Amino acid sequence: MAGNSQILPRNSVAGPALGAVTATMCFLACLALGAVLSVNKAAHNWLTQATGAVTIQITDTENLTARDQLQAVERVLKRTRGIKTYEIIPEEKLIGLLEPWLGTGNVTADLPIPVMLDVSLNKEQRFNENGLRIELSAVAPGAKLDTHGRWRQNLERGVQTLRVLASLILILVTIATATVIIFATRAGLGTNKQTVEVLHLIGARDKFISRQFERQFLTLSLLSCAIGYVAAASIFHLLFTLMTDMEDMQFYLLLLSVPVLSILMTWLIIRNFVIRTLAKAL
Amino acid sequence: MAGNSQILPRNSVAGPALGAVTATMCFLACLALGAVLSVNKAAHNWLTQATGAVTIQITDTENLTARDQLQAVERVLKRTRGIKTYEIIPEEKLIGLLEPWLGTGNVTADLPIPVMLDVSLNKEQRFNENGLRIELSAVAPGAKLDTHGRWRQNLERGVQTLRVLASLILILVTIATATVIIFATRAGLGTNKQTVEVLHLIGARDKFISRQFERQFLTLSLLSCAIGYVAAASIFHLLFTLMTDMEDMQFYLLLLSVPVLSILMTWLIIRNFVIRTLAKAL
Amino acid sequence: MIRFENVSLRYDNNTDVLQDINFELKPGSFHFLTGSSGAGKTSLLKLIFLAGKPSGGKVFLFNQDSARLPRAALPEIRRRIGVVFQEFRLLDHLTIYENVSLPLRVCNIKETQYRSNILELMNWVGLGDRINAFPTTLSGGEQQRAAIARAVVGRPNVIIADEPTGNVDTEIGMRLMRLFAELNKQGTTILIATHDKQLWEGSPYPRLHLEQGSLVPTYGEY
Amino acid sequence: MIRFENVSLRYDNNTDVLQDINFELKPGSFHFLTGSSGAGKTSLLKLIFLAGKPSGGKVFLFNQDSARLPRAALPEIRRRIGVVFQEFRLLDHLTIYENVSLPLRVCNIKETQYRSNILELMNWVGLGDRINAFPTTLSGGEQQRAAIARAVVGRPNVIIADEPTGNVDTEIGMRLMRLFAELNKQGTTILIATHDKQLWEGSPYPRLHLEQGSLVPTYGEY
Ligand SMILES: Nc1ncnc2c1ncn2[C@@H]1O[C@H](COP(=O)(O)OP(=O)(O)OP(=O)(O)O)[C@@H](O)[C@H]1O
Ligand SMILES: Nc1ncnc2c1ncn2[C@@H]1O[C@H](COP(=O)(O)OP(=O)(O)OP(=O)(O)O)[C@@H](O)[C@H]1O
Ligand SMILES: [Mg+2]
Ligand SMILES: [Mg+2]
Repeated sequence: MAGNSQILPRNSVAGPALGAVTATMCFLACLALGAVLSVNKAAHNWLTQATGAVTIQITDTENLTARDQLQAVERVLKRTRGIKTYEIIPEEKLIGLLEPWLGTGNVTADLPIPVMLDVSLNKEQRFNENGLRIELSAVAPGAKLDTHGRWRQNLERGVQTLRVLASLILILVTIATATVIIFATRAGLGTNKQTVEVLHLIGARDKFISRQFERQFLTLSLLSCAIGYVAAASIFHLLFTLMTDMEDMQFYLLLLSVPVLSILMTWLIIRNFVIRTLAKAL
Repeated sequence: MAGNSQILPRNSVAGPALGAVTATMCFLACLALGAVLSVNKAAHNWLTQATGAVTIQITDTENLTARDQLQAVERVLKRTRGIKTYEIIPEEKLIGLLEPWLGTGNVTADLPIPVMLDVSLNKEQRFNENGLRIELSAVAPGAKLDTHGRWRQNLERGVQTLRVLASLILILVTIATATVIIFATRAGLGTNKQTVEVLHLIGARDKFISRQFERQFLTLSLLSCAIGYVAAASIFHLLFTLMTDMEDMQFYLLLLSVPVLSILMTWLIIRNFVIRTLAKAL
Repeated sequence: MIRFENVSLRYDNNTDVLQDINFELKPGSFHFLTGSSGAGKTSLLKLIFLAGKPSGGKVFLFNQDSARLPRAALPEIRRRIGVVFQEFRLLDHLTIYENVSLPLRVCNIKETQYRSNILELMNWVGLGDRINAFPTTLSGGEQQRAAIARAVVGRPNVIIADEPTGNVDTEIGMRLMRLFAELNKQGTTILIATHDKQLWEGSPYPRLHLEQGSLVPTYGEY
Repeated sequence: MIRFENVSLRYDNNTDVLQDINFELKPGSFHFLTGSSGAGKTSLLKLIFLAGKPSGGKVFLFNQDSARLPRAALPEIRRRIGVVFQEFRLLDHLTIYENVSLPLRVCNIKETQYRSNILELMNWVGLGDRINAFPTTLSGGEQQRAAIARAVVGRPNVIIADEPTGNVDTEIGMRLMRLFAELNKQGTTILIATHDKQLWEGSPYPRLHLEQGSLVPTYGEY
């Protein structure tokens, strides 16, 4: 019974204030990491589509019709590394694309519709864009390669900015949390200075005293990190449901690294700090 | 000299731990508010452009050429509320827009190029999109109004989502901060229980004691909120410089509301809590 | 000045610590309060310096019923009562000088007005060379003397001392008693709780004796 | 068992609190340590229970030089020395029972092994009915007795008591002295610092007397 009670006053080291901080910080860190993870994934999807959406447009030239150049282009495409497959876009689809510009029914048979090829790339192999462009212009002067390069660059830069920003937030939150924990531990040691002194004088070992500190912290830290994690996971779940984005287990597992690392970090800081302070005591 | 020293032990109420929390929370709140403010502004810019970019496209019908319908359309536009000005897009510019599809030099005089009007809206007046659409179809069956409505809706929804998310973060940060402050104050009162009791017994008034608490907090709170604000402002300054966005004084003034409100909130919480606790003491 | 009428006291449902206490301290009087350990001396004193309320009966301080004082009136009353606590209750984070001057600071008195008085008082209790030390670096007896200095510095009408000589030797004890006697001559009402026979034996002052929570008559008047 | 060789002590650049102290406590001996307030009694005891190191000379505890003990060896030594602190040093957030059992808990002894011992001891010091009370609700004398119980509960080889009867009346004081005498008979070495003449006058035990930081000879042996 009484013999198992805590030796340090309740909440004197890891009180509700530290708990609230830990929970909030864990929550924010989860949000930041989650944001990076989902944007990374979304960007990956877009980039895949964009990279897959390489198109070649062949128009008539003075000497050659589009149809004439098509065979040469197909030969080049077949021997180019990094191209998985290609497909000629049917004429009706092209006309559909032009109609908003020309008005329905205005596209007639005598309008010089270009030939369009939709090229899928093979992700595993490097695709040499400039090489293909040069080869194409050699065999088919009316062929034009469009890789949406500028758009992709913009997107990649945006994602990169977001990644940097989120990392910044993660780092800041980590530093702030570590600071708070160190100060809280120091405050806890200060508050319990008399108690620690008495414990030393009646023959307690440093390890025994340190365990009292760690014990009080661990309960609290587990609880508050769990709260922070669950809060963040709920928000992501809500967002994913609203945006009908793909939601997967892996995401939540990766997110779990935040509370796990937080607890580990807090524990190491406290243990280290307490042991070092005790070694300087009576 | 000694007579002006603090009566409560240094850092026993508002220690560095509370300072670090306040600074971090202020920083995060500034980030959240700043994000909403800048996205709001950016979205406003885009929406203004998008709303200004109303276009009307007139194509030939079986009975009427585009040119024939133009006059009727112009009459309608002139008497429609909310339209500031309109402009007929020159044919060369239209051909430039079509060339990627048809190949250079393929657009010939006999191709039925539609007539395009670029309409600017008057922000101050309400513009009735559907009304104009109906009127136009009555006088010019080949006219088509394009307001980029879907795109605008998407943008508006995106901005709305971000606004909700940022408000959520603001609310959470505020709640977390308030919790931390309340617990910290309670801890501070607990730590100083003996001191407060002695002060009461030698005849100190509640107000005198409360002032000791407030004094200790105010110094710390001012400092840490300033740190949080400056950190956030620096980040925004950096971002604005990188993105060559318009940076203005007003933004930073609005952001200033975060530290000001934080300090006010903390002060009210502490004062209230301390006075109420003291009233229950000896 | 201070009057107890049928006062009783019990802590959370235990037996009565004090029962049916009646006495009066006239202005300018000097009393001892005696009784064995746990008899209720400190408990009785607490009722006087407003650290507790009686469970029954009435305590009159300066002719006011202590149970009916509004909270805002307590500081004024307490400033008129100087207390030497049994466990001293010095603030460990303040120097001895700051501790002793505290009763004046809470009245918002300027330091220039009291500094020399305090230095003089500190010399009187034999701490003149330790004014800037912190309580934890003082010997037990030195702490006790600092506590006495704090109790008397505000020139209160009443001084309540709980075991004020428990940690000093006979010689210093006598010196402190002379301080109390001197203050009493100047009109201060004094009540000293002690278990030290030497202190009251042979002194001219009356004695209140507690036994099992009740006042029992001692030889002489009370 | 405990030997001081030319020991001196000074706190931060002040004059020496202790000078050239030489004495030995043989196993099973019983000594008083006397001296006026501020003479250095507590300072001397602190050197024994390892709350301080001498500025000069050597302190031998169980034949080991205290200055050369590695940090890891301190707990073992301290467990062999029971201390009654002048200011008690009970932990306010633990009950009296928990406070008294603390020296056993830090040795990782199971509660079942000591519970009945503690209850018996508490009855001995007259606190049998208050074991679940917190220190702040005890009278001064009761706290002092709890502090004594905590010092003796681990059956240490040496007991150091600083003013152990300063807050109790003569009757309880004598009872506590009988407890110390009883422990001494069972072989415990005892050293009691006090300014209370009654305690050592007429007792058979030798006395170490401190005056201005030096041991001065008393009548009889020391
Ligand atoms: N806050 C409290 N709660 C419960 N019991 C208490 C409280 N304060 C004191 N007591 C009990 O009341 C009794 C009287 O205590 P009090 O402190 O008045 O004694 P005392 O005469 O001052 O003794 P001493 O000379 O030892 O200081 C004691 O048994 C004590 O344990
Ligand atoms: N940590 C310290 N720092 C500086 N001076 C100290 C410290 N501890 C004690 N002193 C001084 O050393 C002297 C001796 O103190 P000590 O506590 O040993 O006296 P004591 O004999 O126990 O007196 P008492 O009977 O009053 O308890 C005192 O003048 C005290 O002010
Ligand atoms: Mg008492
Ligand atoms: Mg001492």
